[in-house]
Amino acid sequence: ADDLTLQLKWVTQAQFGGYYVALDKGFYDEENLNVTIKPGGPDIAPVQVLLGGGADVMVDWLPSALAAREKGAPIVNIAQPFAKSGLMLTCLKEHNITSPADFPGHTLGTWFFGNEIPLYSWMGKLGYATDGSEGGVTIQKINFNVDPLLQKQVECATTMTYNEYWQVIDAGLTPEDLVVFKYEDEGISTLEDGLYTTEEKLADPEMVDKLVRFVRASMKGWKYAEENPDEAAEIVLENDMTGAQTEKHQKRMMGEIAKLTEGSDGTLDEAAFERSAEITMEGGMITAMPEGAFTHEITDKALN
Amino acid sequence: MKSVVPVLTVVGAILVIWYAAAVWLNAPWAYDVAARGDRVLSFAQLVADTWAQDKPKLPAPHQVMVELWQTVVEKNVTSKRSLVYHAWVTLSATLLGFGMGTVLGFALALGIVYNRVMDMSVMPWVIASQTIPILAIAPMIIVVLNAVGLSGLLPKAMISMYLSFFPIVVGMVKGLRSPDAMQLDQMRTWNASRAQEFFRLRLPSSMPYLFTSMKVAMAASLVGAIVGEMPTGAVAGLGARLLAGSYYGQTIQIWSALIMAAVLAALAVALIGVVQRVVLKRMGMA
Amino acid sequence: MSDTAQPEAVISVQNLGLTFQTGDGSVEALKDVSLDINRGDFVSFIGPSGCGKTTFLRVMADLETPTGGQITVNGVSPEAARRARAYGYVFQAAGLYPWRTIGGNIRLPLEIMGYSRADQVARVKRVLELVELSDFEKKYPWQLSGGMQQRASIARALAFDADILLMDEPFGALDEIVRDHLNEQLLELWKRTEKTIAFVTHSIPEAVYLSTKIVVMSPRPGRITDVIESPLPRDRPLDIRDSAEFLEVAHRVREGLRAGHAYD
Amino acid sequence: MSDTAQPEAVISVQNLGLTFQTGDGSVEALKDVSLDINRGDFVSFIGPSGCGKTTFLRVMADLETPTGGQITVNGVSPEAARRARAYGYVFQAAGLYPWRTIGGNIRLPLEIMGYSRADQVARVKRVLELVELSDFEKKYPWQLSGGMQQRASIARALAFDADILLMDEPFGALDEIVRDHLNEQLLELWKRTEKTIAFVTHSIPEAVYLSTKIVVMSPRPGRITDVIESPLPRDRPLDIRDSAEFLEVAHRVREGLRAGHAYD
Amino acid sequence: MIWIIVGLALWAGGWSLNLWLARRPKSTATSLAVPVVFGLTLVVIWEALVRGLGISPVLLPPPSAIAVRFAASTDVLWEDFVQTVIKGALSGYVIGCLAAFGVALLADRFVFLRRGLLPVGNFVAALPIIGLAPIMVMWFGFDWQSKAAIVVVMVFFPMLVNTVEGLLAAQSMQRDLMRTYAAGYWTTLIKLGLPAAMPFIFNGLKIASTLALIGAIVAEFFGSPIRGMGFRISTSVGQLALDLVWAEILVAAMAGSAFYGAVALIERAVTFWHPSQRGRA
Ligand SMILES: Nc1ncnc2c1ncn2[C@@H]1O[C@H](COP(=O)(O)OP(=O)(O)OP(=O)(O)O)[C@@H](O)[C@H]1O
Ligand SMILES: Nc1ncnc2c1ncn2[C@@H]1O[C@H](COP(=O)(O)OP(=O)(O)OP(=O)(O)O)[C@@H](O)[C@H]1O
Ligand SMILES: Cc1ncc(C[n+]2csc(CCO)c2C)c(N)n1
Ligand SMILES: [Mg+2]
Ligand SMILES: [Mg+2]
Repeated sequence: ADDLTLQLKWVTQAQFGGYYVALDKGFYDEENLNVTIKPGGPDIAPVQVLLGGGADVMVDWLPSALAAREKGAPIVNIAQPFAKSGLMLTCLKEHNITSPADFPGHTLGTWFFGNEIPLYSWMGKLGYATDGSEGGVTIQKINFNVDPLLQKQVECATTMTYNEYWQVIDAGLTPEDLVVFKYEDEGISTLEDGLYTTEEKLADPEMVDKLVRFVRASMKGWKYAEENPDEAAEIVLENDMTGAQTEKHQKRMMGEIAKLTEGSDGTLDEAAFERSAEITMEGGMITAMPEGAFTHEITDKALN
Repeated sequence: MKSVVPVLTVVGAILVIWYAAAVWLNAPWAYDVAARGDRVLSFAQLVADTWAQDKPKLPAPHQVMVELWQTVVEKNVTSKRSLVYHAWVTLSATLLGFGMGTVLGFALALGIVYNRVMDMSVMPWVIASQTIPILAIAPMIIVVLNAVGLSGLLPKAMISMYLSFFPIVVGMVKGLRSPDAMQLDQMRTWNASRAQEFFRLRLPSSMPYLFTSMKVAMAASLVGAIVGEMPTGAVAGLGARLLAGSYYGQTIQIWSALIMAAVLAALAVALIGVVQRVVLKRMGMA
Repeated sequence: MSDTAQPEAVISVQNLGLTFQTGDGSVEALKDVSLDINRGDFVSFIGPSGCGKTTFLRVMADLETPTGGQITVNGVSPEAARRARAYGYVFQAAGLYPWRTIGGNIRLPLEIMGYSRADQVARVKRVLELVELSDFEKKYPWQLSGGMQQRASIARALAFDADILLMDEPFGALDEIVRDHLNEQLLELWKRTEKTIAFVTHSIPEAVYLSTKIVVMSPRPGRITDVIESPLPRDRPLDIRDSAEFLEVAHRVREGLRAGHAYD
Repeated sequence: MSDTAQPEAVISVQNLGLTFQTGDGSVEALKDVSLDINRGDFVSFIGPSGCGKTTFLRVMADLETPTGGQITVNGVSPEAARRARAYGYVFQAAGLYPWRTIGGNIRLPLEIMGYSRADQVARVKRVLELVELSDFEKKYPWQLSGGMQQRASIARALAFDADILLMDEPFGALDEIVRDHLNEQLLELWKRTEKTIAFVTHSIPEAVYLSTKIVVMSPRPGRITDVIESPLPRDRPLDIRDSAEFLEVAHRVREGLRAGHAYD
Repeated sequence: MIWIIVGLALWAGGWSLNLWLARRPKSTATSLAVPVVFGLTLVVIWEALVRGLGISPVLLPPPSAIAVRFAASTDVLWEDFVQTVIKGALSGYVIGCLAAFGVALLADRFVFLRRGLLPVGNFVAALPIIGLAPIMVMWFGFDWQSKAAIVVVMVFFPMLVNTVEGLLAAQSMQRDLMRTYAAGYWTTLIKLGLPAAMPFIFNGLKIASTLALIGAIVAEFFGSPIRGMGFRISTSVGQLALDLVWAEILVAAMAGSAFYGAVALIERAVTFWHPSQRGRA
């Protein structure tokens, strides 16, 4: 079988359920692939792993992938299993924020490491300064978890529909205590969790063939996961080496993830790409519209 | 044995402060929850609540003990949910890194003591190397080593090594230079070779320094292994536990991993202490 | 062993000079020193503190490099002599290795010089008897009093067959009785083995009692002010110290020494 | 100062015992020691290494607590005497503080005892002259030779007005000429100030030359074997050492000392 | 290939230059020049290897690129330096060292405390800071106070252990001397205990100086306002601005070495009398 390594953007969780399902259910084996899945972490930049030769394919968000490309990393999107964005801003109702017009004067928390771009773009669109000056907002870097929101160090926090939001709920708050702004609804969403590889690999026909089989099997995994979310969550749990994930949380996450992958067969939607790239540019992370940052070659072959 | 009572007293004092701090730090959340439920907390209720929260700012000592008990004793040691399993993962990287760090540190110290150019040029850079925040370059080290096909234990051990060679270099340079001028002159009058001088004088007289630095290096190596575990994808080990606990706000899990790490370090250091006593005793120095 | 009727210079020194460069200026530790030491001589060096006695011994042993003049040992340079293991050196302080027993300390130079194991054992036994420490072979240095340590350090220098013994105040820390005893032992050893001995001391009677030649030195710059050939016979019972000859030599040494001091 | 015709016991010791508890058993450093030291006495202690001389001095200075017997100093306990700053103590090694200059070291006790600044300066100057180190006031201890350090340490003990001087082998590291000189100086100081002095030495002539009373000790257990009252007058030129009386006392001390040794 | 050969050649050149320098009589100039030449050689090899092997700047930028970025970003670097070094590291260092010093005095005064505190202290010192950092951020907030708290914890025990050991360093004879003067506790401490402890205290201060900087930077990975060296490093890695990352690392190394050097200079002035300092000009 041909070896292939996939570098995830984050730790093992249902967010990457499709790949684990494909592995566990033997979809990769069927394509004669021997796939290794490497979990990510807070300070692992998947692009570095990819360029360093530690992986053949990576999962990344489009804004950070485009930024890397502009920095000289020749990476290309080969498939886009996530059709929709799960990003949102969650605020505590007690701070009296009901619409984006209320943001000024408040502290908004976000992850950095490339994940801050959408928030900055949004604020730019709204015309709010982000340096804490009069009439603007204060941006605070937060890590990993929702504690800063619960402990009132920030008034709003970036959350994912499938993960952090539910941690807030698990902490004892009810949806009524919260106000959420989905990026998807605000029209500022960017593409998340796409599959990327390097131009160099795409120039190699043998590699292209492997990628085609990989994408085909992965999409099969995603569709299976969409239909059998509980089973997919169990598979993720089995593959979690830290032993820290809980069943309840992963099953719920898988259900939410299914809503995001729904409707994608892996083919990149060019309109969504354009929009995402524009938002990224407005956020200042790239200076020009990218060229050649995606290819339909793999998905075209995979789906036919 | 003279220190049993004082140690217990200090530990007792820490526990008292710890419990009090738990009440103080966890109270805002308790009040918050009560306010949302339109309840008013009596002091007793407050104390009970702050010592039993799910995700406390500071878990009470007994919560940590319970968690430790559950993850150390009640879980099968091969299970991913067993802290013993994770401790072993970390320990193996620690020991490997410690071994490599000791060898590297020893080699550098030898070079510095016996080679004039190294003596003059290496030390400032060894010091500078330790001012580089390891966490910043750890991911890069991991990526680079990955690229050349090294993964798993070795990258973590390399980071351990990076942190642990420093105390060894510093201690061994001091130790290998600790024979006084007279002892060195004696060797000269006997026309001893460099090797004879090293094995019969410099090495034995550096032993006390060696063990002291090894203790420091062991603690450093453990930190290195944990640092190395964080960006490797947080797969397994105490570092991964810390990180995972941190993603999900599981403070109790963080604290039990912390305590486990400290116990591990204390045990490893104590082990070196035992070896030290045996060796020094055989050398007649204890 | 041949009877050395014809004096033969084992150590020959001409116009030797040694200047230490220190942070604030230079110190002339030895200046214009000339001296011949013959085979079988017992030469004592005496002089005020800081007059260069230790430095002189160190030059002979190639532990210090002179900055001027010539010195030969056994006809060759001190370095060659050192490489030929011509010296036994007893330092001012005992300097035993704390991680070796007394026996192990004495065995150390024997190991380094490659004596056979059986020979090592025999020699250690012999010199331990000489300094009366046989019962202490297995003890560590710190289990001995200062005086015993000093004796062990003397034994160490005697264990191997160096023709030249350089001893820097070896009996400094001992009380009078022990000192007398060791003086006798040293004389006996010297007579028996025909070693050449250079010996530093602060004690005038000791210098006179032991030596065939007494070198008086004076400081700033370190130089030789007097060389006294002893008229005493090689056989010296302890009570020779009450003889007129002895007292006369002692007097001459004392005068030479006094000249090096500031007191009137 | 009154003329002390009537002997008056400054230090009075009865059946004193001191046992050290060590890892492997106990050491009887002092056993059944009784002694009276009168005002203005100059008492020397002599005996083989390890016989308890240092220990005895330390008990007098309240640096060691006896395990049996009585001792009073100036009629009170050693502790009370120490608190009243009755002692000047010269240790076996110089023990200067390396971070203070020679002058600073000598000034240290004066600062602690609250002497006025002017007085401090005057006293430091005076004792530095006494031990001939005036040029070295600003130097640090390690810039001096061993002998000079020892002299500085003596000066430090003399700088303040203690009635009782306890000196533990103060002249051990000095050469004969310097030693003679300092012996004379010490005798003169003692005559002038009527201090009471307890003095440990390994040198028989030194003990005889200096003392009004010589205490011979012997080891295991440490005890007093002889107390010799000196017949020599208080005025002692250096050449008194050639007198018959002197030699007789020295002989008696030597005999007492020899008895404590294993040699026949 | 040519770059690698050039690199090797330059390395050989640097090494032989150093050989030559080391054989000269020792002076301030040579003892400064040798490590500088050594460091320059390393930099040159780095540059040659990165260019020679065609390593992507996203993985490891060449020193020249880092230098360019450094020059262009001095304002950001300065802002981060103030946040991390001045506010976080320095304040934590001062507080931690002073606190440890105070506790050491107590432990010296009361044997009971010494027996109890030191073993527990050693245990606490073994707690990995990586684990403590998120907790401190939770307790003390995002700004420099939590960094200072981490630094306090990190420097406390090396400093405590060294100071306690140092206060025991006075020789018994030196103590006995104080007894014969009937000197009180404070007099003995000021005139004897502290001076004798200085070499150890400075040992602690030196170790703590490198720890403080690392601690402050690493702690920022776990929570910080949107400035600071640790923040910039972690964020820039995410943005693959590796040249900025290395520029920050350079600042850290320079600041750390300068900090260490400053403490070592003060040490030389204060403990001029100690054998390890004598004979050095
Ligand atoms: N390494 C050195 N550096 C500088 N000066 C030195 C060094 N060694 C010795 N001296 C100086 O050289 C001179 C002679 O010293 P040396 O040790 O030979 O004296 P000494 O006669 O042995 O004295 P002592 O009786 O005290 O042992 C002294 O003035 C001393 O200060
Ligand atoms: N702190 C101690 N612990 C145990 N034993 C001790 C201690 N101090 C001294 N001794 C023992 O007490 C005895 C007397 O020692 P002391 O130092 O008084 O001898 P000394 O007469 O001064 O000898 P020296 O001439 O060598 O100075 C020795 O046998 C010594 O080993
Ligand atoms: C340091 C760091 N913080 C946050 C993220 C953001 N992030 C991206 S995907 C994902 C999982 C969804 O819950 C999260 C949290 C990151 N990559 N690195
Ligand atoms: Mg000498
Ligand atoms: Mg003594």
